[in-house]
Amino acid sequence: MNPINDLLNIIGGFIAGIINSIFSFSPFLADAITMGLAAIILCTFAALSFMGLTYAERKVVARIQDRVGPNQAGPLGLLQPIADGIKMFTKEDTTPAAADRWVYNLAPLVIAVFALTTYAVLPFAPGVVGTNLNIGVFYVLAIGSGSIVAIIMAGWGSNNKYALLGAFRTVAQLVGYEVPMLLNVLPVVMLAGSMGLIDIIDHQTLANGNAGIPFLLFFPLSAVVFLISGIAETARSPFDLLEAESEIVAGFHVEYSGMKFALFFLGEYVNALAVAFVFSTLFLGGFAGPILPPYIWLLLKAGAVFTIFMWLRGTLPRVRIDQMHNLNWKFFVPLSIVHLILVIILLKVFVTSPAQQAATGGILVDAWVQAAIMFVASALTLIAGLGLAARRARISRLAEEDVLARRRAENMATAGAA
Amino acid sequence: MIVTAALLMGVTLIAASLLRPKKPSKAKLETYECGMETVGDTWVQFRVQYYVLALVFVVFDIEAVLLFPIAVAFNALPWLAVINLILFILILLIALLYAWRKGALDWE
Amino acid sequence: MALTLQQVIFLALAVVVIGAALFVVTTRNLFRAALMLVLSFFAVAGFYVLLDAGLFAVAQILIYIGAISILIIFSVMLTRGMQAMIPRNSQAFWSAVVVAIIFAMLLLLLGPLRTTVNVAAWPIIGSIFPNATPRELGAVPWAYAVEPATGLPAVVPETYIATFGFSLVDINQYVLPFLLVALLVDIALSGAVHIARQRRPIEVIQERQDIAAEDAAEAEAIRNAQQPAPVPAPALPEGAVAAATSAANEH
Amino acid sequence: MDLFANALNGIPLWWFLVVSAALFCIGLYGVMARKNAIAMLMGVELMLNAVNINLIAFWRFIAPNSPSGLAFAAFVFVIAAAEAAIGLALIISVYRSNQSIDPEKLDQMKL
Repeated sequence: MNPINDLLNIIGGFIAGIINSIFSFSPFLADAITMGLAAIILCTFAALSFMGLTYAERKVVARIQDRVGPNQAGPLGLLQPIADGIKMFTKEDTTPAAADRWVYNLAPLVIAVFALTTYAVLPFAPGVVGTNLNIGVFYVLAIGSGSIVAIIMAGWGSNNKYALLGAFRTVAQLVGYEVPMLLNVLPVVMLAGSMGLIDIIDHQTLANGNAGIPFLLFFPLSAVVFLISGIAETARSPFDLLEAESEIVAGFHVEYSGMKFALFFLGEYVNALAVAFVFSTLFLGGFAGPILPPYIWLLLKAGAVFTIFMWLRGTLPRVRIDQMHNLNWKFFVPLSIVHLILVIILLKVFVTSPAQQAATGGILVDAWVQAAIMFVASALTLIAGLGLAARRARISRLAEEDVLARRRAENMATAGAA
Repeated sequence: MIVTAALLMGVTLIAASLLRPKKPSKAKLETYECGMETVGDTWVQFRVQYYVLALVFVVFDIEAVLLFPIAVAFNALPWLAVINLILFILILLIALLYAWRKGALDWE
Repeated sequence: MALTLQQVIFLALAVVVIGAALFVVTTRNLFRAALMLVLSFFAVAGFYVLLDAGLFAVAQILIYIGAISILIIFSVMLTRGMQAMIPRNSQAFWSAVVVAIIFAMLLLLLGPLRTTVNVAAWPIIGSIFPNATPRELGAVPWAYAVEPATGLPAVVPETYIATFGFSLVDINQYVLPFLLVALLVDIALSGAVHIARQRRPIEVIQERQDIAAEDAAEAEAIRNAQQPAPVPAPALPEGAVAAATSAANEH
Repeated sequence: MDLFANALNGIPLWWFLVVSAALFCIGLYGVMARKNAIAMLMGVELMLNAVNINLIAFWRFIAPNSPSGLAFAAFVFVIAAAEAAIGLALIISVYRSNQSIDPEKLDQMKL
């Protein structure tokens, strides 16, 4: 219980102690209040991170595009998020005349609530977690897919053609990119033997006998595909077809303004940060790290993943809608399935514990060697997949060129004849 | 957790609705359509492409829900069970290939 | 009697489920019905949490809310079913009566009360079945699982997900239905994709033509059947059919 | 006859059975008395949910350490999804051919 590493546990225990002593007459009330307080702390942490992220994002993206970014409000523009907040609070909130009042007002609330509930399961330090569900990872993915209905509510509620079209495009994208996310979490769960996020992190730490290898080294393909579909899942950077198309002016939140619009943005950023946390928990070993206290490690890893998001946002152009669907259904999903089958076979052939070898008779191999084999196999499938895709692209490009050449020849012939 | 998140967001929404000015004018209430009058009702020619993609998503959603418990029990699976598992994944791969062949995955 | 927290949550969820289900069944606006359906799915997920089946609460959210309600909402949009939607059809009243009877019987069978029914003692029917023995109806005394040591209700084992996963793939357990269900989903969804796929204009015209040709043939057959002495039916103007098919090809 | 015998932290089994029976009957009414085909399908979904509540309730109260209740519930999930998909695909193709999905009008076998 050295003070720095378990700072959060100590503070948590301290506050819980105070509450229990105040409400000692009914332990049930005391638990309810501590749980409520923990939930409020998590929500405020998420909301504050939203403000910090908007500022950091605008600064970094500006720096990438060789401009300065917000620096007027306060020193170094640090008060910019607060200025945005005030603007969002005081801006007028119009609801379209024929809007479906109930659905229209409920949609932003539902999106924000869904974004925040993923934080209930994320472990910030050993023992510091909202609720340690033994179905942690499955819960996070289900909540991700639950927010799809909220987007349809927003699209339909504002009774506006473009909002409806934008909502369906976004839903088609989200529904599509949910599949590779589901398929690429499976290898991690197979290796860790449980869906709980705490167990997954334990498997990546040196604790109780398993070598502390982050799962990124086991399954690079899963990590890459999970990250890209995570970006597409929150409709960010290269995949933000939400407000991109000319005819879908601002996607499904075209009719919202003021605080309701801010809730949509809060939902987007909090979801993006949640994807960053989940990625670092699943593939980078969560709060496991040698010297620094655990929660600092987690923030560092999540920050690194979020900088990748920001970097992609600053550099990559927007993806066309059919490219986006083709990338998902014709490349990520088949690749993930083939990779899953390969992982299943390899995890049975190369076994680390003698007990397993006795049961299923694989080749006994040290954890690091198993990691190396898995890494090579995973990287090979990725390269093979990319090669195959490149070859198919070349074939279709050549075919297109033939068609163009023939058409040009015909035009020349008719022009010549005329 | 869900309840507190909802409460917190609800409080911010209500606080916001109190703070902001209440000046609804006829012009502001029109739905936004690049400034022009809205043409026709909200009904929009809805392509069946969205529905077909949702169908293929249902296949893989079910596969994931069935695969997660098996992934948890993976370490103790004998070889015969692993073969069944691979058979299950191949069956659902056929569903994807059929949809691909049928052009359901193309997005013109 | 002091309600425990679980009971309060259960009652709240029950109210939400029944209310949302009633709304789904009686509302005019189909889209609202779909949203209320999603709300009832959430409350059912809450039930599974109360029953310590967390895996199924999350599976419910993923399958029902993530996939099926999206399908329903898309099909509501596709078929423009929302406009003038009359909620009840002609047989609404009688179906309500039938449903109420079924509910009463279910309540009798599953509810907590145990009644002994002696048909012989009934006035009219008793004479038909004079020697019917009195029979106990009502809550069946189920064999509740009890913790061997303490006699308290059994606790769900921690590894229930692993045993469930293992049973799905284990040879002498549920592997056959597991693979059959996968085959069923595969064939069903491929069929659905085939039925609902985006039809190119040529196909649509072809279909319309086939239907028109069939209807014409049917009308022809009926007309022949009615007049025993067949008057030679006026030949179809030669150009009509040819024009239609050529128009289709140009398209 | 103690109504709360074998209660599981306060909730006896028959509470779940009564609620699922009510949900089943509402779904049944939805199927029998709705004019729109999609509303009928929603009724079917409610009935399948009621079946699932029963399955999981019996698993929890009577055989928590055997996976059979869960396996049945999982198969009901899968079949409900496949049934919804097929039903809605049929409805859409019916709508495409004759512009209405009023169950009373769909009486001939031909689409």
